[in-house]
Amino acid sequence: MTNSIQEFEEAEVFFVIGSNTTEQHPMIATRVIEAVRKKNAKLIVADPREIKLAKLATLHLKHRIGSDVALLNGLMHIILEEGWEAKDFIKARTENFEQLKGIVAKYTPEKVTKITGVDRDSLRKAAEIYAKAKRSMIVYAMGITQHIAGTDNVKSCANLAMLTGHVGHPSTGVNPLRGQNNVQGACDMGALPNVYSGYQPVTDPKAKEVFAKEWGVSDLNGKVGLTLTEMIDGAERGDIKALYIMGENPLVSNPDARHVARALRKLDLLVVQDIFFTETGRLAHVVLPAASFAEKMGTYTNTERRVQLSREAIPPLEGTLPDWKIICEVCSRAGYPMNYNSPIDILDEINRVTPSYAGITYGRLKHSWGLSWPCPNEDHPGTPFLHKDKFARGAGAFDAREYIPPAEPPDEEYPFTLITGRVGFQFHTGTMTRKASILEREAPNAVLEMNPRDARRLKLIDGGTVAVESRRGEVHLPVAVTSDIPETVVFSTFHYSEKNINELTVCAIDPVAKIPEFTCAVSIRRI
Amino acid sequence: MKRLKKDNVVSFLKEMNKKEKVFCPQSVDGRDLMFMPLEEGVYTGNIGKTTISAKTVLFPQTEEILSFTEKSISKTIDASKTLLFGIRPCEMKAIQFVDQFMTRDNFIDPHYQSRREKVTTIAIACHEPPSDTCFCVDAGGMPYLENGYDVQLFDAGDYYMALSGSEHGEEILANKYFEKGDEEDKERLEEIKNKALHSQKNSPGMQKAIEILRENKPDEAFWEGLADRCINCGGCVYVCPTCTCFNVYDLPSQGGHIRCRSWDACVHAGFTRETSGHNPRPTQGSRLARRHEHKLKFDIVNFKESGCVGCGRCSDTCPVGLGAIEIIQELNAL
Amino acid sequence: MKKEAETDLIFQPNLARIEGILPQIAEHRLFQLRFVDEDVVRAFSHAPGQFVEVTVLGVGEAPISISSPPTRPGIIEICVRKAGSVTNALFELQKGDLIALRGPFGRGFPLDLFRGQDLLLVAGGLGMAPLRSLLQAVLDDRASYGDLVLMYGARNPDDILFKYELLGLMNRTDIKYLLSVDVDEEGIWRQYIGVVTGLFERVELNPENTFCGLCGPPIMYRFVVQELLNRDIPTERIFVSLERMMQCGVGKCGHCAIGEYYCCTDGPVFKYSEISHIKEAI
Amino acid sequence: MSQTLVVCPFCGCGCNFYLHEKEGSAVGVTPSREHPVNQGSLCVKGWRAHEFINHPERLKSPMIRHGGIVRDATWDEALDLVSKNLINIKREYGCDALAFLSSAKVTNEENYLFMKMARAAFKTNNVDHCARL
Repeated sequence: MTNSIQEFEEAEVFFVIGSNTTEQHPMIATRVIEAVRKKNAKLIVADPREIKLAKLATLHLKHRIGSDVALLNGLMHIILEEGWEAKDFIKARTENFEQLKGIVAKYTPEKVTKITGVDRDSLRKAAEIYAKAKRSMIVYAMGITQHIAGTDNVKSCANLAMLTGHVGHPSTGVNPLRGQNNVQGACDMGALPNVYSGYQPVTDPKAKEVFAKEWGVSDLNGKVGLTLTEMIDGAERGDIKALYIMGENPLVSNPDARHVARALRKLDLLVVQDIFFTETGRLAHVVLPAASFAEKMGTYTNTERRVQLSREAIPPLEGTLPDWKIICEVCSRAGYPMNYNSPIDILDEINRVTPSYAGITYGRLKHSWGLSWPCPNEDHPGTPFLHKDKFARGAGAFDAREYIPPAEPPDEEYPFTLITGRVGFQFHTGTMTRKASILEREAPNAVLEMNPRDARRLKLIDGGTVAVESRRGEVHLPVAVTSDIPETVVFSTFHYSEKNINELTVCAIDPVAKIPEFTCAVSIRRI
Repeated sequence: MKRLKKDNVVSFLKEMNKKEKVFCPQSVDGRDLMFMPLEEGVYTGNIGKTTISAKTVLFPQTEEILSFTEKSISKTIDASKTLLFGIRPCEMKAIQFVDQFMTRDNFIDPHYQSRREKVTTIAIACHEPPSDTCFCVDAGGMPYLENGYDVQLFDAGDYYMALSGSEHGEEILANKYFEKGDEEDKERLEEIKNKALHSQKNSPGMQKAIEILRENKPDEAFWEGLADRCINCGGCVYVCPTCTCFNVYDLPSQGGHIRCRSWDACVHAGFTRETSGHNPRPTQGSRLARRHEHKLKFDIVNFKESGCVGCGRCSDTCPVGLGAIEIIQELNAL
Repeated sequence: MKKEAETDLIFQPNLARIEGILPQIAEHRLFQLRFVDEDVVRAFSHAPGQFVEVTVLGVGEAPISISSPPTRPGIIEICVRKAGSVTNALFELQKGDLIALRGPFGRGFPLDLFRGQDLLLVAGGLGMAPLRSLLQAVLDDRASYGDLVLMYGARNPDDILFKYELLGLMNRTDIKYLLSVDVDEEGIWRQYIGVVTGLFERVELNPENTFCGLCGPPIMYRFVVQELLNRDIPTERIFVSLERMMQCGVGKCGHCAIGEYYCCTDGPVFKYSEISHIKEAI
Repeated sequence: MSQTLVVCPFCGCGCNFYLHEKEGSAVGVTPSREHPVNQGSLCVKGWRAHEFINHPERLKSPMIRHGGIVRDATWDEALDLVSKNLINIKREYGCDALAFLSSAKVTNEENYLFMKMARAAFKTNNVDHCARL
């Protein structure tokens, strides 16, 4: 996120796109809800579904699945036509404006309405509300990124914010909501194929030198590694022989689960380190029992880049070890000794080699509610919002994109578009929340949400079971009939391994971010 | 009437802690106040208002109630002598309310009761409202207690004035840390009480809200409109000192299995959903209505008093303004 | 605080043995249970309409109404539909297996009040399970009651609970047994087809001395109660049994609360006059 | 009984709560009132975050699979097997035949160490996590 959660309270306009915030980030949604209620903030929700937040929205744009770029370009088209853009900001802080103008010019309201299904009036209203307010904030989540055009979507959000000058100030910005409690931290720490901690490229000789010195090795690999989806493909091809998985359950969370299972079975060595015996763990050659979050100390970085300390509340369950200890053991046994007495030692090392985390020390975290990076030294107060005076790269470069249709549009054989997501009661693949009595009671099984008109056409009643079939698999689910979802679109969740919706989803990935699309075409028949 | 010097509170509690487990409002790290065992936290003298009420001591978030082996079933009772120090009058009133509920119709909740019987209470009257959301006076209560306590303390600056409310309270006041007061203490007490009674600014209008509910004024649309912003967290129920709904579930355990119960919340759909899938309370609005009608309508039918003691915790914890105060205000606006 | 506890073991079940399992219609079975401890057997007495909390060891607990009458003590019969985790587990068990029971709980039908009066029993679907207890209690002491009518509406001819047992009532003169099915796809049904309220044309009810006992789905209550009110039956003479998601059975857990009542202790059998003002009751 | 301030294990909001411990088990939560994100509130998941921690299905022993059979193993046995196999595969097929999938649910320190393991101990940049899912 470019801005902090607290800044939501002062925003005048929220543009929420591709985020079912109430269910996925409840404590952020409440800021939006309260700003709308108490301070008359305006809320624009762009989502094909009637999500809970839409009930409170000033304007709900039900744009078609995957038409985000067209929608955003369309808004920018209107803004430019009306002269609502932030001329001074564009001049002082950005570059490549002509490129944006060139592309956006093509996205006339007529064209955009045709692609998105959103009428001209609503487009205009949305553009006006967003552009004209002093503090407008874009909020998005996986509904934006999980597309083959994910990067295009993200760029377009940034374009819109820069065009209107809604970035670099408090209570504005582009705010992607991170789905898991330490996605941000995992990225910051370099659990990515191309960067060390603090986004220092593995291809940069200087960075390599810093880490080689700190780690006492001379031969660090300078070639960018594989992303998760590429690892799975590599395993299936036989290029990847060993996969060591810590605390993830890709068999349920990855698209095209059968493909994942085939790939994992081909490995010579699959190590799964987790707190429960997950579906992925069942395929492993070695399963290592880890301690849970409550049984260890360490830091987590939330979606607003706030690095916080979590403490050991109970001793590790007998027979388990914290993940960091297990890693130390494996490395030491493999001839690379790792000796840390506690996570504090590791954080010290992170402070030394990660400029953005240099000032985020254990001593400071212990007595605070965390620090937001960048925090380059121990005297630095942290950075609640980014891009204050300039963007990371200097001037903010517009990078307008063209709309491309989804990877797998519905057709005669598979006439429905399946989208996947979460419900508020369950988390990710359910390994944790499904063990909680109330949460499992509230949402015990996957259902397929369907528009009443579709249900009537297929002669389905609420609760009746259907076979949902895609080009990759078939899953049987009960139908939940609801007008919250548009016609020809169906929705389900990926929390339930026994009804693994990801057996259906498609593994088409965004060429840059390598994020899979998940959305796919399905057919539905009554059984 | 006796006196307890504030400087002596910790020593007194430490001495009591040798005989019974002392719980009082403390913080782990100088931050949030919680009822916790004396040895676990830091007693700062700030009694304040704890995030969750003292009900956690009598009715824990999760507890084992039965254990099953192949051939036998036994009740798990986990109760020891406990001193609740620093309990606020509204919470004391809540405990009295819950006492009635837990023993009604001669069905006595054995787990609650076994703890309750072993609890001694030292209440601290509020000389000023511990928080902006306090509205006990509006809720028909008072910032001090007339009865139902063992000892009640009144803040008189650098000491507390102490009244006993039971035989056991008398015994406690015989402790060496309680000193004799002077002649003027009685007057001072009345002064404190009077000041306390008038220092509470928050008065959302509960009696009128009760009337409005009795007249069935709010319709479905009223509740559904409010419920549009409910995030279904259950927090209002969990922090409420008189909410006692629970969920029962069985878990495997060494050599058999155990039956546990844990706090449950009527704002959840699954709370009333039947096995068939039918739900008599199908909408978020109907559940929100239930939560508040229970306190302000049905409890009055059953117990002649509302189940809301005006502690304001639900308004503190609700992130979208659906606590008792806001609901009462909304009802008043009808 | 009250000390004279009826029992301080309200959550603690007693072991019971499955003495017999009688298959019923699809997904329904009648379980015959007997407490292991004979003292408990002797101490157990219930009213029709009351329920027991059934524990399948290692799985959990579910409330199930008693289908046997108080006039036949010793064996407790429960008619179970396979639906949730507990009932699913119960269906896995065999004769001779141990389960655990608590109860009886709740307020049943007031037999004392019914004595000497005409009775109309109306059952819908699985509602026949608790009503069978009342029916048998009355039949076992037939002379104590006035005219007796049983109306039973099932979805289709295959959905009639206790079908053969009830068939015996057809030939009796001391009970009028009227049966209806909603649909008859196979065209084999000789009796009434339609909703159960259609059967009312075939009976005369005396509003002065008739008590009515209803057990079935909420939708049935709505129509049957209306029918009874049309025939001037006073609301305090209409008894309905309310199904709710009960857990503890003793008015503590809160799941079955409606209005000011707890169905598990104040009900499940209510006078209609008691609940007519509660919007979520029926 | 004790109370410890922890970060919620679920979504990216980063709420803090006090986890209650009793006899070594997690038994409840209290939201932190002063925390700038959650301010005394929690969502439905946060309020139940104590329940999975001591769940009977938690893994309590390393396990090794031979063919279709999974058996419990000692830590030494499992760790040796992992490190030995990683080394052998690296030797036979090269560093980039290894891949490491980290977690968005573990700490920064653990993520850092995990990528250090991949890069320093096994000399591959094939390290990623589930951010994209």
